[in-house]
This record gives sequence, C-alpha cells and structure tokens, in this order.
Amino acid sequence: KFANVNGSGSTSANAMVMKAIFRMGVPVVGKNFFPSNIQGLPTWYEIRVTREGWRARSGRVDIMVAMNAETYSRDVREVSAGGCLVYDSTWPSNTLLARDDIRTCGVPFAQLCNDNFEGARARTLMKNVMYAGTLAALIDLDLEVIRALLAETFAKKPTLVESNMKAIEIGYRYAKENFDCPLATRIERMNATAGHIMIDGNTAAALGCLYAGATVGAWYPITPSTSLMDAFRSLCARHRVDPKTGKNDYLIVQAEDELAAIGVVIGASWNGVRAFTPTSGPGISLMEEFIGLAYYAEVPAVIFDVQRVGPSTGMPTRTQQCDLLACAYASHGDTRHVLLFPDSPEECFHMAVQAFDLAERLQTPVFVLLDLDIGMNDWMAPDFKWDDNYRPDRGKMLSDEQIAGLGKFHRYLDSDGDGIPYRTLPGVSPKAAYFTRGSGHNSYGVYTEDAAEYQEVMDRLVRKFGTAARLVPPATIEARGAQAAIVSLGSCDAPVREALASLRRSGTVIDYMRVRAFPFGAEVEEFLAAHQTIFVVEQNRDAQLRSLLTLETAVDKQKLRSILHYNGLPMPARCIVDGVNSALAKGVAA
Amino acid sequence: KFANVNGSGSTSANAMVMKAIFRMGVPVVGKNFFPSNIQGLPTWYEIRVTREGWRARSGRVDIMVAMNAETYSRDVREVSAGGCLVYDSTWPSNTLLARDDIRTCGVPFAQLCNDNFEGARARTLMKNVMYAGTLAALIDLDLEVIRALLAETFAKKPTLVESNMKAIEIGYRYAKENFDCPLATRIERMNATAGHIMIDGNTAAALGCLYAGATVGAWYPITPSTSLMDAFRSLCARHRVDPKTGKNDYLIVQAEDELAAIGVVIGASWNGVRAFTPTSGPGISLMEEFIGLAYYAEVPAVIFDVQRVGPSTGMPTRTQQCDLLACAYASHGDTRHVLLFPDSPEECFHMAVQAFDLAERLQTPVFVLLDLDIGMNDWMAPDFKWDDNYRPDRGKMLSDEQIAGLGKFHRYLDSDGDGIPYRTLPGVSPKAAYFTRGSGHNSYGVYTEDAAEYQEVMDRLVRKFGTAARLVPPATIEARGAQAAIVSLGSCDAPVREALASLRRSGTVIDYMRVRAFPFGAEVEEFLAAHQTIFVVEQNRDAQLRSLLTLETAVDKQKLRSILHYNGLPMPARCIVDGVNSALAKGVAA
Amino acid sequence: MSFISKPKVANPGLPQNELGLNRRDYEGAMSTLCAGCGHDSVTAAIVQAAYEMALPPQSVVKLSGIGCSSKTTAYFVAGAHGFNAVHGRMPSIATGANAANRNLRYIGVSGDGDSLSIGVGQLAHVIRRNLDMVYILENNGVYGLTKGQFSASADIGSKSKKGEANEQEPIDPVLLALALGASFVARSFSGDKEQLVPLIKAGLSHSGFAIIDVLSPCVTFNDHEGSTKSYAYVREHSDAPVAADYVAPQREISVSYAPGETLPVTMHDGSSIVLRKLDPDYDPTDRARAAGYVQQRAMRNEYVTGLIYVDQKRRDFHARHNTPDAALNGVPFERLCPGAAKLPKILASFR
Amino acid sequence: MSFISKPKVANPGLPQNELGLNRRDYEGAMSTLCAGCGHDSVTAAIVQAAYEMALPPQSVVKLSGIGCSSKTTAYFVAGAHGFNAVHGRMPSIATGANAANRNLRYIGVSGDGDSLSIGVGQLAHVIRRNLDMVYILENNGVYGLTKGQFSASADIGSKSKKGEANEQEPIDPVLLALALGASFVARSFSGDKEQLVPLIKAGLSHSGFAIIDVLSPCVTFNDHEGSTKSYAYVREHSDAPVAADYVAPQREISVSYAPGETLPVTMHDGSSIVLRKLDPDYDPTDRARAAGYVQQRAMRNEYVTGLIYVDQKRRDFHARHNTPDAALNGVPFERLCPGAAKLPKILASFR
Ligand SMILES: Cc1ncc(C[n+]2csc(CCOP(=O)(O)OP(=O)(O)O)c2C)c(N)n1
Ligand SMILES: Cc1ncc(C[n+]2csc(CCOP(=O)(O)OP(=O)(O)O)c2C)c(N)n1
Ligand code: SF4
Ligand code: SF4
Ligand SMILES: [Mg+2]
Ligand SMILES: [Mg+2]
Repeated sequence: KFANVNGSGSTSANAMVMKAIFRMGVPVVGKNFFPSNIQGLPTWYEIRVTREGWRARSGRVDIMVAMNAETYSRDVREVSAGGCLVYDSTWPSNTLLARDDIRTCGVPFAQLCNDNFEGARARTLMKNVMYAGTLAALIDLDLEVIRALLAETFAKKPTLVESNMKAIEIGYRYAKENFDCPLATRIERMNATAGHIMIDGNTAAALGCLYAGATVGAWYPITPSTSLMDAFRSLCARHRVDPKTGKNDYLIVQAEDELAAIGVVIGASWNGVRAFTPTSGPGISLMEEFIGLAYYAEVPAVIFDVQRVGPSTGMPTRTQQCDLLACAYASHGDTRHVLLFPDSPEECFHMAVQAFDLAERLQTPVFVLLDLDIGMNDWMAPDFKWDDNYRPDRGKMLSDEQIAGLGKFHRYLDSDGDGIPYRTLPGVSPKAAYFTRGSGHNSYGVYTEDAAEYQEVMDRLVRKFGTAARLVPPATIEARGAQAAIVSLGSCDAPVREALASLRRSGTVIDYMRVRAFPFGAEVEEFLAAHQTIFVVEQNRDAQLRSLLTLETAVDKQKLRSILHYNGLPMPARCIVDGVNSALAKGVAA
Repeated sequence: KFANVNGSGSTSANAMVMKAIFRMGVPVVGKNFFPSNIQGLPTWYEIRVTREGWRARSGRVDIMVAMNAETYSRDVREVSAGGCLVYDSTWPSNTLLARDDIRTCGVPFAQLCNDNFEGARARTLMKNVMYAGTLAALIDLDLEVIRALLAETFAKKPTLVESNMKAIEIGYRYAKENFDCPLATRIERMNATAGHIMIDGNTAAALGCLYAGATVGAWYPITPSTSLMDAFRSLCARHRVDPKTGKNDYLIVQAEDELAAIGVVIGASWNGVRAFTPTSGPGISLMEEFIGLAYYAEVPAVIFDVQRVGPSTGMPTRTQQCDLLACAYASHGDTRHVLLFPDSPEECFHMAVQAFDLAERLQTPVFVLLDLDIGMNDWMAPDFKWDDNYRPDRGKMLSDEQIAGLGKFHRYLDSDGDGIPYRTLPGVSPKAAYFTRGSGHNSYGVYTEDAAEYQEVMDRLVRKFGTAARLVPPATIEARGAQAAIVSLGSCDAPVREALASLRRSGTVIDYMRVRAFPFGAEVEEFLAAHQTIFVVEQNRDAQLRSLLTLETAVDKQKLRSILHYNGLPMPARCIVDGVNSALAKGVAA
Repeated sequence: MSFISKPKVANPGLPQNELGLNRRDYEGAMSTLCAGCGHDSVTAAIVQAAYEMALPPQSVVKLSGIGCSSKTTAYFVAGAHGFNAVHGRMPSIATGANAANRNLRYIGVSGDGDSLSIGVGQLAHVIRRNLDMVYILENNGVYGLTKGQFSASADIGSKSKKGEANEQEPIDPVLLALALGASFVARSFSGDKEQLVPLIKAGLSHSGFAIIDVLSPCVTFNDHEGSTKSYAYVREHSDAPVAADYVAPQREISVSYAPGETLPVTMHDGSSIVLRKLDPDYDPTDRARAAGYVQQRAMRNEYVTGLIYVDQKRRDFHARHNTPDAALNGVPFERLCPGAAKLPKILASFR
Repeated sequence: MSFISKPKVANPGLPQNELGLNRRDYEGAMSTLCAGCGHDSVTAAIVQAAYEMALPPQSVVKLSGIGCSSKTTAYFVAGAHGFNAVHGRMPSIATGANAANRNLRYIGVSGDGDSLSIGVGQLAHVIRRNLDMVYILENNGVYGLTKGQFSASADIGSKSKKGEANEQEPIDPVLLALALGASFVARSFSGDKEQLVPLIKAGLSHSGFAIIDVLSPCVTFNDHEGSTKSYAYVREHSDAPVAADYVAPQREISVSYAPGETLPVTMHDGSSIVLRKLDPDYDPTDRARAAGYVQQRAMRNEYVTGLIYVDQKRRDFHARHNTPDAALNGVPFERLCPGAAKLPKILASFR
C-alpha cells in the first residue's frame, strides 16, 4: 500500500510497480483511494498480489510505502504484524511512531532527490520513481521489466527514460546496500498473466461502445464516469476517423448538464444512431424526467451509471452500489427499466454491446451499472474476444423497402404479441411519419385522453417488460446443491469468490448466483426457490438488490438475509465470511 | 352527468346545480372530466346524489344533459336504462340516436337563447344556465336556492342576476310545459349537509398552509397542482396583509421551473421559515437531485404532489396514485422519505399542518400525496375545526438563549438517541455557525471522506427514519375480526367504503385499513399480521402501495392481492366489489 | 383527442408547387387551440413557407416542448416526423436528432415559458452549438396552457388579466440570442404574414441556428388592455429597421433595388435574402450595434422586428465536429467497428 | 478532509476593525485548492472586504454550488453559516434563504461551469428577481474539479491543455447580465486586489443583485499559452473604463476629484462608490451603451473590467413582494395564523 499526496505524480509510479509485477506473470490488482480534490490531499494506492489472483481488497497491509508525512502515523498503524514499512527517513524522526513488530526501512528519499536532481517539480516526481526502485529491490522486481515500461511510457522523450531509470537505480541501490533484500514477501515470476490485460472498467466499456457501433456520445463531466468518455474519445480519434476524407464517424457532445446529455441521447437514438451517456448518481437524478419520456414514448437510450457514494453529492471518489432502485424505477408514474450489472472490465466490454442491442430491440432505456471500483481501478482481465459475425440488433426498425410496401403505419401496435411495436426513421417517406410524445397516446400513436386507449398502451408495456426478462443476460450460477447460497452482483463478485473459497476451506460449502441483469429471468426464480437460506451481498445501506428480488420474484423474503458494506471502500472478503459464519453460528441452515 | 365543450362556461352552471342540491340538504359530489386544453374540446361533469352520501363515481348515468353535438352519440349510449336524456332539440334530428329504453327530453336551447338574448358569447353562456333551469324542473330544485346562489355569485353585477335568472326560468318553464315534472329520480330536501362545506382538496391544503404559518411558497405551474397555490395566494391576500403597514406576511415565488421551486423551499426552510411547493409527477422527477440533498443535509421541506396520470407528461387532467415509489425513494443513493396520504379535503387541511410539523421535527422532506380527484374536485366535508392551542413544532431548533449558553455546536450529533440532531439559524452568533453540504460530512458537520465517519451519519439517518414511523399519523382501522381485509390509501377511500357496504349487503364482511403515512407504524404491522387475505386497493398499474408494504413491513407478500384501477378516471366501487368477489369465488379465505 | 383528424379531400383546383403538392399537403391535424390564437397564424405561415419552398414533407423534422405553442407541430406538415419533448428540453432532443442525420430540415416550435423559463438553459446552449435548425419562439408573455401566469418575457409594467403588473426584468429572446452569439436572429408578429413567411424561409435556408421570436398573442389570457403582448399593442409598437425578401435558389434577384441601401445575403442552400434598409444607419451584420439598437427600443417596450442579425460565415455544429456530409445514421457498421483483426493491437496497450 | 482546520492563534499584534476583530477572524478553514489557484486570491479579497466593512460574521450567509470555486465558501468567515448547494442550483437556495431573512448579507460564490453551464438558467432567473446578494463568479474557462474540460466561458480560439481550440460561442457573464437587466454588473481579476476589494464592498452595499465576474485562472488546467483565461493573458487584455472607489457609510468623500469625470453613487446602506471615468465617453449608467462597449471588446477577446453598470433605483426582490422590513422568519405565529375565530367566516364561502 502506498500513502501519497495527490497531484504529486505518485499514481504513475504506483501503476508502474503494478505493471512490472503483472509483466512478471504474477496476478495483481490495484485500487486507488483518492480525494475529491486536485492537489495536495492524502491519497492511497493499494496493490494486491496473490498466487490465486484474488481481486478484492485484502484488508491486510504487508508492505506500506509511507510517503505522506501528514498521514504517516495512521499509515504506520495499518501495517500488519510482520509486515514492512518503507518511509522517508529525511523527516525529523520525532514524527515517527516506532513499532517493533514490523520491519522499518527508512530511505532518505528527499535527501537523495535533492542530491541527484534539479528543480522542485522534478524532485517530487523523482521521489516517487525512487521509492519504486527501493520497492523493486525489496520485493525483487526485475529492473529490465521496469526499464522496458519506462521506455514505452516515454517513447517520445528518451532523456526522461534515463532520468527515471537513474532514480530507480538510486532507490534500488540504497535498499540493496542498507537492508537485506529481497524480503520474505517477494514477487516470484509466474506465468499466470499471459493472455491477460490490465484495464479499468470505464475504458473497457468505451471499447464496447466503439465495437457496438455507437456514433453519438453525450455527457456532462462527473466523477467517476468521466474517464469513460475520455477513453471513447481517444479510441474514436484512432479508429473512427476516415483515412480518406479525414472526417469523424462519431460525434461527442459535451452538454451543459445531464438533463441535456440524456436529451441528446434520446434525440439521436430516435433518429437512428446508437447513442449513450456516461454519468453517476447525481446525473441519474437529473435525468429522471427524460427517462420517463423514453420509457413511455419507447425510445432507445443507453446510460452508463458509474456509481459513487450517495446520497446527494456524497463521496464522489468512493465506491458504492447505491443506485439500483433509483434506476430500476426511475421517473414518476408507473415505470420499470432494464439494468445490466457488469462485474469486471471484461463484462463492461460485452455488456456495453448488449446494452445497445437491448435498447434497440426493446425500444427503451437500458442502464449499465458500474461502480467506481470497477470503472476506475485497474483489473486483470482475460484478453477480450470479438466475433466478426456480430451484427447490431437494430430491433423492429422498418427498412425503406418495408415502408414502401406498407399500407398504413401504426407506431404503437403490438403486432407480434411480444409487446414490442415497430418504429420508423424520419426522412424516408411521408407514409412512415408518426408523432412521438410523452403525453397520452393510443396504439396508433395518436394523442388520446381516452381511458381504454391509454390503458391498452400501458398494459402492452408490461408485456414488453416480460419480453425483456427473456432477452437480458442470464445470471451466472455455481450450484453444488447446497441449502444456503449467496446472491450478489457486480463488483461484489471479487470478494464473494474469495469468501466462498475461504468458507470452503473451513468446511462450509454454499452455492452462488450472480445476477447480471434486471428484470430477472426464470433461472433466478429457480435458484431462489431451490435454496433455504440466501445471503444477499451488496454494497449499499438499504439492501437495494434484496428489495428488487423481493418485489420482482416469487421468493419468500424471509429467506433473504442481507450482507451489506457501504462505507465507500470496496467490500473485503472478510466481511462476507463473517456475515455467513455468524448467521450459521445462529443455526441458520447451511 | 353533463356533456359540454370546455371554455364555454359550463363549469359554473354545473357547479351551481351541485351547490343548489347541497343547499337543499342533500349529499352530493361533483367530478369534472376536462381535457388538457383551454377551449373547444369535449368535457364532462358528473354530479352524484345519494341519500347515503357516497363520494365515488357510480358508473351509472340516471340523467344525461347532452350539450355537445360532437360527443352526443356516445353520451346517449351511456345513459342507464330507465334514465333520462336532456338534449338540445335545435340540432338536426338526424344526428340523434334514438333509444326507447330511456326518457328523452328535447329542449330547443339554442333557439330559446337566440330568441331571448343578444350576442354570441351571452347566448352560449345562457345556454348553460338555461339547461340548469330545465334540470331544476326535472329534479325539483328550489328556484329560490338558485336565485340566492346567483345573487352571491354576481353580488357586484345585479343585472347579471336578472339575466341569468331569466335564462333559468325559460328553461324551467319549457320543461314544466312540455314534460311531466319532476322525474321519479328527483331531489328531496334533507338535512344531511348541515355543518358541511363543499371544497376541493387543493384549496383545503392551501388553507392548511395558511393555518400552519407557512410564509414562503415556491412553485412552477403544473396541472393539477396549480389551484393549490392560487388558493394560497388569495387566502394570503385576505389574511396575511398587515392592516397597519399594508405589508405581506408571505412571499410567493413563481420560479422558472421545479428545480428552482424546490431549491427555494429548501433555502427558505434552512433559514427558518415554513416553506412549501405544490407540484405534480413531472415536477417530482425534476426535484429528485435537490430532494436527495435535503435528505442528506437534513433540511425540512414540504412538497405537495397532486398526482396525475403518468408516466412522462401522461394525461395531465386525469387522476392516478402513481408517484408512491418515486416519492418514497426519491433521488439516487440510499434515501427514504416521509409520505402523507390524505383521503379528503378535510385531511388535506390537517395533513398540511402535520407535514410542516414533521418536516421540522425530522429535518427532512415530507411529501403530501394528493391526486387530481381529491385536489381538483368538489367534495362534501364536515366543517374544519381548529384548535387555538396549536403551536408549530419547530423541532430541535436551538433558541438564541440556548446558543448563548452553548459551549460548542455540533450539527449532526445524535444527542438524544432518536436520530435527530440539533440545528441553528444564521444571524444569531458565530458560535452557531455550521456548514450545510450534500457532500460527505461527519457528526460534527465537517467535510469528510472517512469511511467510518461517513457511515456513522448514514446509520443515524436510519434511526431517524425509525423515529418518523412513530411520529406520522397512524392508519385508520375498521376491524370486525374478519379474516380478509382491504388495505388502501387516499382517494380510494370513497369507493372502498361504498364497496364495503355493498359487500356487507351481500353477506361478505371484511375489515379495512387505510394507511395515512409512510413509513408504516406498528399498527400497520399488527393489522397485516392479523389477516389472512389482504386486498390492496390502489390507483396505479404497478401496485406501488403493495410494493411499499412488501418492502417495509414484515408481511408475507403472498397474502397481498392487488385490486388496481389506473385508466385515469376515479375508481368506482364496483371495481373493488368485483375484485373481492372473484377472489372469494376462487376460494380465497374471507 | 384521438378522434380529431382533418378530412383529407383531394383538391384538384389548388395550385401546386414544384413537387406537385398543394398547400393542404403541408397541413397537419386540426388545431385544438382557442379560436383566434396567434399560434394558429404562425402554423399557417410555416405551412406557407414549406409549401412555397417545396420541401419534401419527409425531409422535415418537427420538434417542440410542452405548451399550447408546442402543440402546434402536430398542425403542420403531417408527412413529417414530430417529437413533442418534455417541457423546456426540446433543444437537447434537436441536438441529438440533428447529430444523427444532418440532412433533414429541423423546425423547432416553442413558447416563451418553454424557452425562457424552464428552458432558457437549453436554449442558451443550443445557440452556442450553432445547431442547424430554425427555432420559432411563439411569444405571448404568458403560460397559456396553464391558464395565464406571467412568463419570463412579460414586459415590466405589463398587466395580467387579474390586473397585477409585472415588475421582473423580462427576458428578450432577441437580446439573449445576440448576447450569446446566435448566427441568425429575427423577430416578427403572428399577424404579419408578409414579414413572417420570408423570415421562416430564410431561417430554413440559414446553415446554423436561426431563432425567430414571433410575438403571438394569447387571446384568452393576454390580449387585454395593458398587456404589451396583445394584438393591439404589438401592432402599434413594432417596427423593422430592415426588410428581408427571400429569393429561392436558381432564381434571379429580379426586383431592382436602389444601390447602397440593399444587401443581398447568399444562403447556404443557394437561396438568398435581400435586405432593404428602412433605417439607414442600421447594420444587420454588426452584432454589437444591433444589440444596442434593440436594447434601446426594448427599454421603451418597443419591438424591433425583421431580420435583426445574420452571420453566414459561422461554422455550424457539424462543421465544428468534422462529421461526414452523409448522415451518421447511414454509416455502415463495417466502417464503425474495428473488428477482431484490430483488437489484439488495441489490447496490447493494456499489458 | 475532516482533520484539516486552521490553527487559531490569537494575534494580539494584528490591527482590528470597529468590531475589534482582526483579519484572521474573517478567515475560514484551510484551503485545499492547488497552490496558486486564482480562487484563493478571491477568497483573500472577500476576507479583506468583510474585515474592512466590519461585518459581524454571523450577519453573513455564504452560498455556493459545486466546483473548486464553490468550495471556497468554507475558506472565509468561519463564523457565518454556509450552504454548499448542488451543482448549478445555488441561486434558488439563495432566493429561499433571502426570502426567509432579508436582513443578512448573502455572498454567493460560483464558477463558470456552475453558473454558465448547468446553472445558467438559475443565474438568469435570480438576476430577473434582483435578489439582494453579491454573486461572485470565479471564472477560469474550465471545469477545474473535473480536471479541465472547456466550460461555457471558454473564448473562441482558446486552447485547452491538450491543444484543441474552442469553437463554441462563449457565454460572457457580463453581457448576459446586461442583456437580462441586472442592476449591478462588474468584472475584475483575481490578481488585482486593488480593483476587486472595493467592487466586493460595493456589491455588498448594493441593494439588489450584484454580479462580479472575477477572472480567476486555474493554474493546473488553464494557465498555459493559448488560454485566454491565463494570468498572463488576462493581465494583458483587460482594461477598465471606470475606476470605483468605495467610501464607507458616515465617511466623508475625502479625496477630491476633478469635477466632471467623477460620479459618486450613494448605496442603499449609506455608503457610496465614487466612479472615476478613465474612458471619457463611457457611461456606467447607460445599459445599452455599456453592453455595446463590452460586446465590441469581447469580440477581440478583450476584457472590460471594473464597475460596468449600476442602477440603484431598481426595486429589489423584497420590495417587489411588499414584505415587511423585519425578517419573515421572525414573524410571530399569532400574526400568521387566522385562528379558530376567523375559520367559520372562511368556511362560509364554501357552502
Ligand atoms: C416539468 C413540467 N412543469 C410544468 C408543466 C406544466 N406546463 C405545461 S405548458 C407550461 C407553460 C407553457 O407556456 P409557453 O411555453 O409560453 O406556451 P404557451 O401555452 O403560452 O403557448 C407549463 C408550465 C409541464 N408540462 N412540465
Ligand atoms: C449534477 C452534477 N453533475 C456533475 C458534477 C461534477 N462536477 C463537479 S464540479 C463541476 C464543474 C465545476 O466547474 P466550475 O463551476 O467552473 O468550477 P471550478 O472547479 O472551475 O472552479 C462538475 C462538472 C456534479 N457535482 N454534479
Ligand atoms: S390559451 Fe392562449 S395560447 Fe393557449 S390556445 Fe388559447 S389563446 Fe392560444
Ligand atoms: S484545479 Fe484549477 S480551479 Fe481547481 S483548485 Fe486547482 S487550480 Fe484551482
Ligand atoms: Mg407563452
Ligand atoms: Mg471553472
């Protein structure tokens, strides 16, 4: 774990260490705990390395690199017994809090930087690179791997490669000379990362939008969703500019706010392109009115909600799964929406594509619910696969030929019994023209205030939602016929899997279902019916997944016991293990 | 039932007929079915007169006054067998659809008007007054009562009294001369309306705001809530202008939209006045972000949601109870809000007052959920009572003395264990100063991103919601120890009571609970536990009350069977009777 | 209501445009507005302009918010797709629709409440985008559909039907548009077809955002004495510093004008507007001075009408985003998806 | 973070104002902004103004939205209540707060994103209300807190750190305020305390809405070459047609000015500002011409600073609502509730 000051350039150094480990074939995951601020406040970065490749927070700190005097004392306290502390010994030692149950390696980083580098900015930057070098010595990182990484990062500025490498080596040499390296906890080369990448969920989702053929993106910047649109922009700059004409096959609108962003998405989707908007909680609240319009007027829209800690502005740089209800029932009146729950960058990539297919097939808004942990942290993921046979499902959109052959067009008729009507695009023929409105309309798309005509449309929408339950990605189920089971979603998958393993080691075998979408499919019903005790694991205060299961399945709610974690940090496996064990201790059937 | 064209001035004539019946001591209720338009479209007005004083729609039409050629044919069809049809015989008779099972009284209204009055506008207006006269003859209304009513309405323009009375008499005389009057279905003087008034819910709620001491109202016009602020304004003009100074002890802000309206209410409440905003569904959606701020920063706010048909713009002039979920869980993140469910103008008056007390006591937004039926239709209500001992509950607001005696002030500490912290107002002392924010804060009101500090506040808010359940008005319960029961809310009370009576006549006795607030109190739990079969009666598609009961009580959801009505017209008793009977027929325990 | 729709009689007698369509072909459903409502005259002007320009009905997209004015998109060009958005948010819908297909004509209709109260933020930002559309603001100083409350454009001193006078500074869409750098700013009066029709055509031909503030009296709630948005008041208190004649593409500018006082502006689609100066020292291409001129009149509650400011050189939304000439919604998937072949290279950057 | 709060040392040495308070007493929590951020200088100017005017800390209410700029209300006058609203919606909170108690001084701090992007609608309408408050817009042309995207005030041609140039028309808060009829419009620069402090005092003394657009560079994301909101650029491209000196109440206008070129404006609270014309043909009381003047400079990406327009005669929010001089939140319940006695008469009208 690294304790730094934000804006000091530490992130890149920490990322480099992680990348080095990854390239040495060892499974790794990084979690960044940064403040909602630009420069000067404490920030931490946790790297977890395990042979098994666990992706959750471990909760224990084996090595702490304490580079921030302000948080030094609490950082020292966090180190697990037997762990190791690396700190800047240039500080007046009275600020130090000694511990004899850990190993402390003091390195005069500030001193070394002043002696070896010019300029304040350079010195702070190099301090970060230097502790990476020290760490390299302590945990036995391959300096060549690091050199290679630097070479790539500064491909355009070779001089920087040298200066950085110099800092690395200074830190490295100092460690070699003053401590016996490497530590017991060290990196041993493995071959577990071949065929894998290190990527964050927002970037993966952006890649999905690129491959799905999305051309219009509208947004208003908001942490932690901003990097999704940043990634989409740079991907498009590379892959969506026509080499011949130099024209852009994409259009990104930075709107004035979220009300406008979702409006742009609805207008664009209505007019036949694939459009999306990335946002977070406050943005969802502002989009509520438009979401109701899209639901009732039946216009596709794809919304990525990268969840952060609520309510209100909350903690913009902390993670939570707290918008489930807000999205499922968004907007006034009787509404229900389709949600997707990716658990990893890999699913962010694929579900982004599915989201567009579902939105166009169902002619309704589709929410992809990430969270800050998935969206902004670097995860190890198997290389993404792409099938060139994939073609976008544009749903029931009448082609020009179909329109030509058409007698009369009726926008909201349920011709196929699946609750999904046919749509047309502007510009083709006067015959295809219809009026889109959020006010009362009948099956023919005509304005109405007639009770029966209104109800006919509302009842069809219920049928359509039933169709949705058959189309959304099914839950992943791992059943060994146990009586007890865990039901969870999204980023909880990492701690849940780790918890399941540790429970198994202690002799408790329970089943696991990860719901991947709302509405819930038949498989969810069956799984819930088949189990006596169901632990619903989620990262919010009010048991929102449990609420959805209670309302939208036949399950007896008594069977559902919540295991909740909502303090803004990613859920650790321990919290689940304890939750399950204490329940079993209370004699709940396992 | 009257079939008219809107903008033709028919409403006042219809209201006059209703008032006349009321003054003759006979229970009456009127329901207005008008289009979302200003002039020229069909509009209907139903008056129901029953000895028992039923307030719901009956569904049957005994007398139809068909004054709109455009809707004539369907109007005729609606008349119940044995009923009576009054129409304008000036129309070319080919447009007429004859029926021999009803009595048809043709009156040449247009003709008579042209012969007796000058000017197009006057003639259309007088036509309405004239059919009132005809009706007076047919159902035996007291002309003196009508004259008195006219005298009051046109107190300032006596000439109008005469011209109107003239029209009445023409219509009256024509009926006397050409049909044998009165009909079998006629008005017989009673004494059932003494000590009662005819009033709509919006006006009653405005009166409540006046009596509660609300001084700031902020709004953006939206049907069907507009008349609430209109009423508040005229009440204030009469009762809130200081006779000495001529200054206004109130301030109404017509904001630019609902986002601003709720912002004004929050800012004003934060600064120590009682403030409110009336709105409807779309407004609620736009207020979502600010509502989350008020919940998390703990600022009082009173919101009247006069519900109309959703989703989106929906049918602005039709009624529904479709915003329960949108309000209960408004805004992103973990949030829960206090709701009140008035069933009548009388409760609108009292609950308006309670809403301010609760909002200030709990320091949180409180929603009063009316609907178009309660809000805009005229209901018979017992005279409102007011207790001069009432003093506003300002909640835990530190007085200047308390602040003076204070050591240090901490905004968000749970000093009393009820989850409710103390607040201060600006302007008193630097000691009392604190910072209000929607971002992460600790119990001392200081900005935080600390996991434990954040969670401490969130957990206290749960305790506070528990306190709310003890403070809100309890459900009204009518239990005779039956196994089956109806649970309902708000304007459903009228049809439910009528349905219970008719069920009782057919030998089925079931209990009844009307929830009056959310969160639910202990009495709701007990009632639910005590019954085998529970019919949840509500006016929306998605069983929103049933959802709240399922999520927020211990009830086994299998026991809850929905009886839903959501086509935009007020629910008739028949729909409930049928729902119950068919269930019982299926062998459900009664 | 669902049962109102206009009887489509074939009218062989009526004159036809280049497409062989007559004026009736550009009409829509029957209006449900009050008899005499200014908005119906604006609708008629739009029908006239579309007919005279011989626009293929399906090449038009109609957008609006919520209000009596916003209802009118249902009353013209029945053969065009229409989108009634939510209240005050039509500009964002228009932005998205236009982004998806730049090759249609976007006609937005809104009201003063829809555009200046709840919607002023979206209006301001669609102006900044210089989105290619004509935006018709049917300005009556009140919220008609909600029965006559003052809107943000009610002038100081203007009296409501109940007699109370407005004290709040009004928002003049023309001044606002000029301050925000709109590329085409005009004002007219629902009662002045001669002026309005050519302005609508010019707006449709302008490549970029063309806003036309049309004073359109509400006969039911704001046409009384004391209202500065009544027929009588507007008629008396408006004048135009320049007159604009629209000349269709491939037409010669036939009328001969005295040199100096006229200024032909060639539009994007080859048509041109000939501006005749009625006030010699007014220059419709000088934004600062135009603003000052309108400002001075506005302070006297006088309306400057006509084509107030135009700048043809400003790049529109699509030009700024460097999109292809063809509609984005027509780009084949093959061109949009990098495919399996390119994926490894992309993934390589994440190792 | 929760553990940052300034060590409150007693400074007997420091000079004191009439209330016996020194400047430190008007400071707040430690700033968490980037070193060199323009916003911190604005905070210092507010502290200076409040100290010099000897405002009782509790008589001040601090309001803001969301953004780096909006955070700064925590960094001055610790003894005043503060309200961080949601993004872009501070004006409505201010309206409500002011409605409840007109006898406090309301200081709003916002950013260009908070005020001109998401918040331009609320800004426009609080201007129309002429709400009595000083509204400080810390304008840096970017969204600082979300890491440097262009805001709505980025000038045409202004380059982002990544080098892309802005093409959208900027929103100039000064032009916007003038177009919307604001009663006090000023602009300054975070680097020019001499100009800024008196303007803040004048704004606080003005009865009505006083907007001060303060160019306040973002050193982290928008202080580079090519940015028109950088320290260097602003310094070179701004000039003031009039200089404003603030003279506290009960003080004599001591300095003697050459007649003709000066214009003392007496403020609501008895203080006065003396305007010295630096540009002879500029008149800060002529809205139309002021707008034109600013417009012309703006087109050359030049900033007109100083007190640009003031109108002391405009009635403020409370005057228009005819409320009592005492705060509404102090009116005793007895005066507000008609009581049981009046009820029968009220009910009578419903029979
Ligand atoms: C969110 C929301 N708030 C309020 C309303 C109610 N409403 C409908 S139209 C309207 C004002 C329309 O005024 P304007 O745009 O001037 O149109 P006009 O009727 O005057 O032509 C309002 C307030 C609504 N439909 N949606
Ligand atoms: C509804 C909502 N959307 C987006 C955000 C994210 N956000 C926070 S501050 C900000 C922009 C701030 O820009 P500005 O007002 O110019 O302040 P600055 O940081 O530049 O001083 C944004 C987009 C938010 N907090 N709330
Ligand atoms: S109310 Fe006014 S704006 Fe609406 S239709 Fe009638 S006249 Fe027109
Ligand atoms: S990011 Fe810019 S605006 Fe924000 S604190 Fe840093 S310098 Fe100031
Ligand atoms: Mg209007
Ligand atoms: Mg900024």
